[in-house]
Amino acid sequence: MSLAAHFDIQYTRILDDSGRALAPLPPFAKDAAALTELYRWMTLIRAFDAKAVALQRTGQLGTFASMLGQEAIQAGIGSAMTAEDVLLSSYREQGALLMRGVTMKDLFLYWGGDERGSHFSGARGDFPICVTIAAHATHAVGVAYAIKLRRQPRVAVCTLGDGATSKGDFYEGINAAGAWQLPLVFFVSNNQWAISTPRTTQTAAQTFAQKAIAGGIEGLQVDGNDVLAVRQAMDTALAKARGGGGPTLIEALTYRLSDHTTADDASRYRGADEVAAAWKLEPVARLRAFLTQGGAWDKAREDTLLHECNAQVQAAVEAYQNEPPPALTQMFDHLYAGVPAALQKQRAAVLAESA
Amino acid sequence: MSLAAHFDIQYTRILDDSGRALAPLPPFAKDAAALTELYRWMTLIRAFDAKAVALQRTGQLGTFASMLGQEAIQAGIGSAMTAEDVLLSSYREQGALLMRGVTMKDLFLYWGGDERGSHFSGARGDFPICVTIAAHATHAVGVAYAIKLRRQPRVAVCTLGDGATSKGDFYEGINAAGAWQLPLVFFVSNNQWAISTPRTTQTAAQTFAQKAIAGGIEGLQVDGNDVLAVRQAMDTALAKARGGGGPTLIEALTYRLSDHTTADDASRYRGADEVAAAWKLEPVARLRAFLTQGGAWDKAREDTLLHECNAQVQAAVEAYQNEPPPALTQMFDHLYAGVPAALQKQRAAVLAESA
Amino acid sequence: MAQITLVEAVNLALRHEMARDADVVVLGQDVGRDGGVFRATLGLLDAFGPGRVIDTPLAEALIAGMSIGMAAEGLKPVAEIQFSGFAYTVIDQILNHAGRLRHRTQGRMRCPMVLRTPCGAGIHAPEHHSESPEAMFAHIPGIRVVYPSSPRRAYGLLLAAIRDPDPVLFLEPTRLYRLFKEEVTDNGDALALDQCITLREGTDITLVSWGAMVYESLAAADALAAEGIAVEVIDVATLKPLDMDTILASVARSGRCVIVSEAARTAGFASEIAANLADDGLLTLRAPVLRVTGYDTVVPLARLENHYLPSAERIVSAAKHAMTFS
Amino acid sequence: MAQITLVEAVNLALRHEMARDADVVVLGQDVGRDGGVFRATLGLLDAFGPGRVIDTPLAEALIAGMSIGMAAEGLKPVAEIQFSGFAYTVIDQILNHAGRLRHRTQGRMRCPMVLRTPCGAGIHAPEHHSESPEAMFAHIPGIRVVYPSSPRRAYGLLLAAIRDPDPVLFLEPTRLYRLFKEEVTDNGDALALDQCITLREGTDITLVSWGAMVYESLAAADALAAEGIAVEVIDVATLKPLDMDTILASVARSGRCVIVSEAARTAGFASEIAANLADDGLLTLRAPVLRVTGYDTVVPLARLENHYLPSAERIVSAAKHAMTFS
Ligand SMILES: Cc1ncc(C[n+]2csc(CCOP(=O)(O)OP(=O)(O)O)c2C)c(N)n1
Ligand SMILES: Cc1ncc(C[n+]2csc(CCOP(=O)(O)OP(=O)(O)O)c2C)c(N)n1
Ligand SMILES: [Mg+2]
Ligand SMILES: [Mg+2]
Repeated sequence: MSLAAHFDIQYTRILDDSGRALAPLPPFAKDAAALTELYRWMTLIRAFDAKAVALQRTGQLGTFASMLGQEAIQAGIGSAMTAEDVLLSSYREQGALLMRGVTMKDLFLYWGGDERGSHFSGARGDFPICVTIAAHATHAVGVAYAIKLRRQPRVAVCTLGDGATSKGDFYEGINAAGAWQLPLVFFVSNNQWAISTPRTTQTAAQTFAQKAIAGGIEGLQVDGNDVLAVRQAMDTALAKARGGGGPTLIEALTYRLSDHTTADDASRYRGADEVAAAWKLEPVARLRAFLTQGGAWDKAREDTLLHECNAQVQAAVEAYQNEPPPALTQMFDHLYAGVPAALQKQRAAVLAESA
Repeated sequence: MSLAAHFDIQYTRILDDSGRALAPLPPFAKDAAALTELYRWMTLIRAFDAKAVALQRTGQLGTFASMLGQEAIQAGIGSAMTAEDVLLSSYREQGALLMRGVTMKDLFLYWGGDERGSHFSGARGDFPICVTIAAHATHAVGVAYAIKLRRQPRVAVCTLGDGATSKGDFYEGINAAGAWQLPLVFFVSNNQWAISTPRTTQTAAQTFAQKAIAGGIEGLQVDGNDVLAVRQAMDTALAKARGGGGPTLIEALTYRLSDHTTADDASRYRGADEVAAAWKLEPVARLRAFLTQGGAWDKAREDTLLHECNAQVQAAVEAYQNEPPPALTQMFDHLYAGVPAALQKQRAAVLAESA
Repeated sequence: MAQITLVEAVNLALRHEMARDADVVVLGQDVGRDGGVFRATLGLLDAFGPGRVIDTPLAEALIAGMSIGMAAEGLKPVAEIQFSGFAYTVIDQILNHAGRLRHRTQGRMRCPMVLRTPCGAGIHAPEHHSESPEAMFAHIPGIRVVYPSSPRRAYGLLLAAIRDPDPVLFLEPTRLYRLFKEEVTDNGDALALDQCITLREGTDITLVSWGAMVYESLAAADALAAEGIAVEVIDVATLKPLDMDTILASVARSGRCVIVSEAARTAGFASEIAANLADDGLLTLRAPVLRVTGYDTVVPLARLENHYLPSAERIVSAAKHAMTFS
Repeated sequence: MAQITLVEAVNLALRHEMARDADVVVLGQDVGRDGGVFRATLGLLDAFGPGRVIDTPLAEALIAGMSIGMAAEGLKPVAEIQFSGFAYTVIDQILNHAGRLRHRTQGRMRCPMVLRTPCGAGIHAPEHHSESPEAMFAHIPGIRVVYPSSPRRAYGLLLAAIRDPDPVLFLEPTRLYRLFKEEVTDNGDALALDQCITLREGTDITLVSWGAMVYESLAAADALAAEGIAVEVIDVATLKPLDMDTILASVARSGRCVIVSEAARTAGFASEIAANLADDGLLTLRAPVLRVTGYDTVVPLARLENHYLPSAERIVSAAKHAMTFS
């Protein structure tokens, strides 16, 4: 018997549960302005999230998927990527999309049942939210292949949940990314649940990071509630990809504090204790503690920020509500580049029947 | 940074390239009768294989997939499994099927374009050959789940090629097998090629055994041209599975000495040198060398065996050729348990039009 | 005897058959503790345990493929695909394997499995949750395709599906899941799997539909009756194998037929029925065979969904158009 | 100008467009050194290099999915699925993503990709190599489905498909790959992607078909002509969007229509055409619309394949039956 191969999976955190630095900070984390900017985004995302849930509860929005508890992931991804990079996200990384230029109004439109929400005001090269779990892992391979073929200094980032790693598309994606050494970062937000299915039902793998080994690519684990760790991992993976070093899979350990979506009731399948324990580790408070400890934050600044965020969200709600209704022909007009002759009759029928 | 997980992939061989034992033999390998029986099967499989190719070349058989060079895999798998176990194989493990009771006539019928070939004279619980690559990895999960649910001492064995490991189904299968700790052995015959695609195009993974890590299951590598190593790995994996220890993935390193199928011409995409080098490692000669060194084999026995094998193959060819033609209604009569009313008219039409 | 909804009828049939037959197992995403996202499998975990009520990893091809393996081993898997939009990934397994296992092995192996999936639009759901894939499945040899439209029919047809010795795709109209209740007796009586069901008799025109569109067709029939037009309403119920005899006999009487389907029009199942009428029914037709269908577009998100879906009004106007021929 | 086979015409079109447009890339299993198992991509690797002629891992969903990503980035991927039987795993990607990317983003993104796959039976191939999945794809909104039946049409239609700004499924009849040659000028002229092609004129009856069945239909037309029956033969060529106008105009003249398709009958594309005739063409029909199709069974292996496939004889007998009506 001889050793054919050997693998280690490393776990990284920079801040402990109470927001104290565990080791010397990486360079970017010494820039207080940058960190308060991250904090501002995390706070805005949480405000947006709360409002979206409220709109749904009052019948003003359709089903909505909350990001509660996963704000550090949003901020880490959103702040690390350049405008030219391409984000291919699931419904759980709307915060990262916001940071990339998608507007809150866009997202309200989307969850409000209007395709115009995916027209995206900014981040025009990013993919629309992928609802069919893990299908976009293969799209990401195509994007990254195109980038590599054209020798561009860009990277595709594909975000997935823990549940998504059970699907063949995920694996086909990581395997192909490895085979071609593509500029591609897979980011798995392991929030412990896929609707009612706990992570232990998904897989016997001790970590999701080790799934990378099957594709012959690098895999690593970070504390997903520690925005500094997320950001650092993203920075490293993006730089590696941009430099021709190939793909990385990052597993971020976090927790879905909310129901799966507004159509779900998580109390049916998980205990209040578990959720209460998870609240103690949530990322916004942790970064606030760190900033406060370093003197970069205080109650007054917090109050101002909350006020600003709420105003910003409220403005977006109004923009959403003031949006004129969609054209009835929307379903035809952007299906093909032009409306084929065979569809003209149907298009006319929609107009006639709604007249 | 801390270590989250750690993995080793081991490689095992028992005989060296010239058939000499590298270490003390495992118990089963000390039974000369058992080993000559393995050798007999490997020889028969090679004779069957050569005849099938010849039949195809002379228009008496359709496309055929040869096993040339992979006989040790057949014998290792076929001899290790019990009759009650279930084999789910690709087209490349016909030898294992033969050892389990499928007849050469069955296989000739199958490749001759007749569904009756998969009716299987023996091995009645084994799956028909799976042509859609890796789809049977999920069937194997279902079989193994049923076995586990009923607490039976049986194991499902799923054989796949190196190319098959790129497909989502393969991964969904190993992941689920791990999640439920099923009595299931995945056997990857890494013969270095998937049609014209070399293994390096399939994946950046250094080994195929390490794909197991993604499913949280045990993975190991053996010399697939060393029947003793294959047999030992199978024995261990089957015993573990039968004892409730869960699934294993075995990668067997071998080489496809033939064209992909009779429809392929491998000289288009790989060099003669490579093939010539691989011939030096082929499994039949290796086991013969081992047996000869130990005095269990000689030229006379070899001649007798070849004569017997050829006669056996020839008898099967005749049985195949004497098989009455299939019923015209074969396509209807076994589609559903009964022929639905809606299909009766079509069934009658086939008979009428062929009258 | 109780008044129950369609989704409760599905649950009742599952419960009945799991109690009667120890080989029946239920599997899918979130079918266990959660009872399925629509609650179709509610309470089954507690009643039958995690061995037989199986939460799977998030992998539809796996769910379909492992059902095939289970069925081959003698179990009777009833698998749930969470939403119809995620059923396309199982076509490969159903077409290349489930529908072929018996034929491929010339009867040596069998594949008695049921694949359930909620279908259709009209509940303001997110993307991919409003699909009508029935035509694709109805094209597949070796399987059955069943689509109930009321609690009682859901109960009886699901029992039949589970007991059938071959693979059955069982489509459930989400829009009707909780729309109305019906009295369902839990007597274990299965319905026939190869018969259209005539819900209402009438000799002027025949309305043919399935799933949630049966509901719209009945509403249209009421409206038309008010105008003196006698409508026969046929629920296809089992799309494959198709009972054209019932439809042909009805059209032979009425001479007019409107087929209603919410799926995209081109190559939809409405076309199959119309094609049969154009052949075996041609000489009895007094009017063009009209199809009231979804458009050849993606089902729009919630805000335009109702402009896409066939409505009773659209059916009425098609029927009136057919009545102009005589 | 040269006499070439259909598969050579495919190769020629690929080569032409790759030379003309640096954004065109070819990908699939064994498309590189091997030139594809049918040699459709022969020589492209040497001409355009491994960056643009891409051997992929063995994963069809990946091939379809990465094509979508490439197309969104502005490349024009032409992907090959090795055999039609392995195309079912890509339905999810084509339906849920390729056909929806433009609509989902309201025109912000586009998906100009071609998915080529050999189709149809008749070459005594192994299991899963004889499929006719066109109806399933024709049901999908947002895509085009093209199926040439001669070298010249393969060349012109493939150029059009690659240049089209939306996803195109391009089906190639394996049975015709090398059956005959035709003169093809490599002039870069694309054919229209939304027109049926009338191959032969005749006023007694209209034969409608696509792919390899066009060949059988032409043979049937010859045989019928010998008996004095004047047959119009229409090659549908582009199934989606469908040019019903040409078919309706022909049937308006002939009053009779036989549709020929080797796919399984139920919910096949022949039914779509028949359904349109039963609606918009009803008043011009003098005879039932007949469909000569494959049976609702699995395509049998080689020994019974010819009993499954529609033959010129079956078409002739259907046409003669239609002629008994007047
Ligand atoms: C292919 C597919 N199957 C099923 C679903 C239904 N579904 C939506 S979200 C979800 C769970 C996803 O879990 P995970 O990947 O962990 O992401 P999370 O929601 O936790 O962010 C499921 C099963 C889907 N959207 N797509
Ligand atoms: C899903 C699928 N895609 C493509 C094919 C065509 N095909 C047949 S064999 C083969 C290569 C398989 O390679 P590997 O898994 O290494 O097995 P080997 O033939 O070497 O035993 C391919 C691509 C197929 N049968 N199924
Ligand atoms: Mg999750
Ligand atoms: Mg191989």
